[in-house]
Amino acid sequence: MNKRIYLDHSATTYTKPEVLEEMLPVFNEYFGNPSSIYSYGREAKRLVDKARDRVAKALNALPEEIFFTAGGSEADNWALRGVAYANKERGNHIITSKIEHHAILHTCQQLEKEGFKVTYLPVDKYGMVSLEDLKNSITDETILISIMYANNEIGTIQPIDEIGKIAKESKIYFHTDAVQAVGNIKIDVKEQNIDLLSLSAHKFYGPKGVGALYIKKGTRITNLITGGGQERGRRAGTENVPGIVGLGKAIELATENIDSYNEKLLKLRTKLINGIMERIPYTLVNGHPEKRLPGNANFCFKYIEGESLLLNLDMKGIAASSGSACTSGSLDPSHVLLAIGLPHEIAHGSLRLTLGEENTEEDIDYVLEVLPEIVQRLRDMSPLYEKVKGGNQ
Amino acid sequence: MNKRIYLDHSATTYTKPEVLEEMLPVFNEYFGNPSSIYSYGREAKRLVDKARDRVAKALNALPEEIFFTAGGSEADNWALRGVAYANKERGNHIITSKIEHHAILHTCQQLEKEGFKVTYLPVDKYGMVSLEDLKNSITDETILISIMYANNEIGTIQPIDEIGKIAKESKIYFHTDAVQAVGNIKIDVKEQNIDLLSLSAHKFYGPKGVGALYIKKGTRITNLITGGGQERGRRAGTENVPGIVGLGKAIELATENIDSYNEKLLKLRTKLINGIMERIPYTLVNGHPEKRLPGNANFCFKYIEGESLLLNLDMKGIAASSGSACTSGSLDPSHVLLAIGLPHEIAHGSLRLTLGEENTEEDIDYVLEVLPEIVQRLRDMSPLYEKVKGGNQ
Amino acid sequence: MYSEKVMEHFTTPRNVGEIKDADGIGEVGNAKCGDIMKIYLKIENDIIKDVKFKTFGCGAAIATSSIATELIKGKTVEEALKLTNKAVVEALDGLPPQKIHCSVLAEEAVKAAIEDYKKKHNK
Amino acid sequence: MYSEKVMEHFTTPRNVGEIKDADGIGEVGNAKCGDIMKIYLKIENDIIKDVKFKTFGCGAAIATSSIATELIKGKTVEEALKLTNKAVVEALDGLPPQKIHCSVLAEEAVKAAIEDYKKKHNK
Ligand SMILES: Cc1ncc(COP(=O)(O)O)c(C=O)c1O
Ligand SMILES: Cc1ncc(COP(=O)(O)O)c(C=O)c1O
Repeated sequence: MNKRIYLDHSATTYTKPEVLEEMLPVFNEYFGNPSSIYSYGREAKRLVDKARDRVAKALNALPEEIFFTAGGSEADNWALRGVAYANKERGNHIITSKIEHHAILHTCQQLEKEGFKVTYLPVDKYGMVSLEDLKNSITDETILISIMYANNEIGTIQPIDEIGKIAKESKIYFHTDAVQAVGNIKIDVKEQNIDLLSLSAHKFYGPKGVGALYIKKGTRITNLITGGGQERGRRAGTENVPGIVGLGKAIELATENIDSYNEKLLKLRTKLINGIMERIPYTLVNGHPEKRLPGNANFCFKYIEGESLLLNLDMKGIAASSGSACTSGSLDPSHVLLAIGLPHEIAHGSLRLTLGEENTEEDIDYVLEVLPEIVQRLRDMSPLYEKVKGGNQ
Repeated sequence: MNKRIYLDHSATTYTKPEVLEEMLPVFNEYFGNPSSIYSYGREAKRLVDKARDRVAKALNALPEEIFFTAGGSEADNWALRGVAYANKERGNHIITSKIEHHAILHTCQQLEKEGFKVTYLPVDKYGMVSLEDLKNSITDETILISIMYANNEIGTIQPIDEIGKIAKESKIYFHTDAVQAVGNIKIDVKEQNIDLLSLSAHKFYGPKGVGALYIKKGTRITNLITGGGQERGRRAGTENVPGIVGLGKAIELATENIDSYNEKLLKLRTKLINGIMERIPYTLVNGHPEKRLPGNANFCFKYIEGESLLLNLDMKGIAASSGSACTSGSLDPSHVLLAIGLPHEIAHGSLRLTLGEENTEEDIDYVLEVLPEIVQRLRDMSPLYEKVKGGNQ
Repeated sequence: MYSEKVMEHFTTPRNVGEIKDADGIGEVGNAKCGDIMKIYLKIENDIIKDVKFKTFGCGAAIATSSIATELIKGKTVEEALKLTNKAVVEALDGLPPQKIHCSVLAEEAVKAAIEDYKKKHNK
Repeated sequence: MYSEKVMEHFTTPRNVGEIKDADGIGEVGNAKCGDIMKIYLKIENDIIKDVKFKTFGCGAAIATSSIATELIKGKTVEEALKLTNKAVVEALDGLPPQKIHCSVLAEEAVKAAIEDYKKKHNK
């Protein structure tokens, strides 16, 4: 069995050949330190500037508003801590949601320990925050709203335009964790009134270990990593030039091809979701029916548990992920699945399939062939399913 | 003029072909997320673990004591802030030196603003801290000593063994910024009683944007980047797997070849320093005569300024660096050169040449041919030199 | 992450199923935490003649159930009661730390089934 | 980082040197800050017949000195006094922000030399 079908593009993607190609000469030819004034250094600086332009263009930001980081988590930490510390005389209240990535949630919890107050907005069964809730939670002390653009598990896309408006009217900074959105959704930080935005290259066919934080000009924010004067004095550390070059190329490719890419993924996903719902009973689809990432499909198969599902899929060559606790070694399943109101036992049976560039109709056919058997086999082994077969449910 | 001689290995190095070769398949073949349980993920995790073993071996640490970061600056920030915050009930005093890298100095200054007290130990004319000074500055409140292993400008190597002993006896954590030392000097964290150590791959022919912090088991330290459970819950963010693989290979190569590498560099450096001192009058050699990084040579040429020297060298194809203020856009020259007691006007005329792998005797001959002319030309243009020619000095 | 032995028991678990006229049935765990094990025993003359299990849970939960049934099959009730989670872990060539609780569950499931048997048969 | 024009003036600076019997000499800056400019003027009938400079400093310091001497050579003293740092920057096709102070120094050096001339010649 040598088939390998990768259906976990939200976890990470491979680096596209065109991206790697641009990166390669940076490792040993244009390898200079961008801070150096001689030609090796100036070449490297030019490459970093070019990447910055590309990122700015993709977001409709200014190049001087883009700051490279080591990834999405650093960008999220920087946005939250940086704005919180720099604005603490103005207020100590932050609003976020219950379904944020841990890079946001854990950082907010840390800030709470340091004396900040954090409101975690609930979401509806589709994973949507309510604009009413948001407005109601704003106080005189609110300095930052941080709501993710699109959810990494269930794919739900938040009403970013409206949140941006509310934040602007209330004169509150608006950060969005767009790690899952960039490359999949058209973003315009000016139009959408976004003050800060996190992104990470390895989610859109760029390399791992590099990301960026967009910081609107004039935003009050402290530094997270202090030291040398790189990134115009805002983020210390010798620049990851090959990574930055890769990020630049990847974001350019992604935004150029966004429409055709979306169309392709949507078609595959429709086939996948319909096929699964037709073939496998006792199954739920999680997330919003329309407002979701084009490549995201998320299911709960009742009476079985996610990890054993993943292991079986892996043996068939299919790479997927689950919000089950057992994949993470904790006891509670994913906070996202709980936040949309799923009971624990159902949330344990979740499966996330996230499509990408190289997936084909045949891949979907293969999943549709293999998955029902696996689910059935696990259900046959499950004491919970016994009772169902007996008539109830 | 297509000659290119790179003499700035302390700023950054190219990535060795053997290192890049190990990294390449990680971009698009073993590209999985190490947190995933399927085979793509397990492969990636194995690669990260292998790199961790290699780093541990190079330092004589345990693999579980190695935590990957985005570079030296993040490691330095983490060590200082992490230990300071986690131990603040035990005390609020940190000891460091005046010649640390900005990743240490600026972070210490930040901690001072937050209420910590920091002692910046002076150094002698060779750039050495005094063990007496160190002992005398320890108080009941001291929680951390952070002294760099080897200086990035003048190459001076600190008495790390003795500092480790003092720290151990006083039950104070000892961090060393070994960004310039790793790959150039044999390090044994156990033997040397080092509790925390920062390193950065791009200083020893690994890729940029990846480094590590060694944290001795049992050390009390908070996290710097919070979020996902990567690095055993200590450093959030999807692992930079290609970078980590490159770091692992680079550190293995560097430690394997350390003796022959040192010997080679020492020979070249002796030729370089002697040659320059013979040919160029009014010249000082900075740093310690013996206890210095094998590849480091640092000079001050009186009556001229560093940046114009660098630009002239660059035009001759030689890449070098200077501690002159003009390369950094500030007014004061390097804090390191001032700390060893050089007057501003002399410190402005500094030149750092740092040798590496690919340098040859011919490179040195070329520098010895080209540099005296350049220095003379600039001196002839200098109003300070006028006075000297007139007889005085 | 899992040993070959675990994967082997996960992919081809032994003794999956139910015993209609079981002499003892034990069910432990709960769906909320993501694992439930149910063990059925057929016992004759104090000897475990047959054993089956059903498990809802992760790979380790299924593998520990499988190996536990193998370890007690053919044993006397008293011998089976001596089954420890440590023995389960060892028989599987180890488990990742966060999965040790599955081996505890397997031990408890066996004990629960035997207790049920004893209760039903007034032992 | 530097424009071609700056590099051109840096590599082949015009009017480097001293004028032995200068009519005015101006020296500004200080070694501590890393730049000193010294300008020598030869003036006849209020016209700058010759100008030379010596500079200790960075690339921009040398280039601004060079262009400043070019800009005032052949000019009247009054015209030369109107030289601004902005004109220096423009003539060099721009300077990086942290180097603007070099153009200020060049302006000041020219003014200092003219002042010296005026003082010596009682103007
Ligand atoms: C002594 C020292 N510490 C820290 C750093 C920072 O390392 P990095 O630039 O990889 O963040 C450097 C190099 O720039 C250094 O030389
Ligand atoms: C929504 C979201 N935010 C943040 C992150 C963190 O990004 P990284 O792993 O690149 O640090 C991720 C991905 O892991 C994510 O999906």
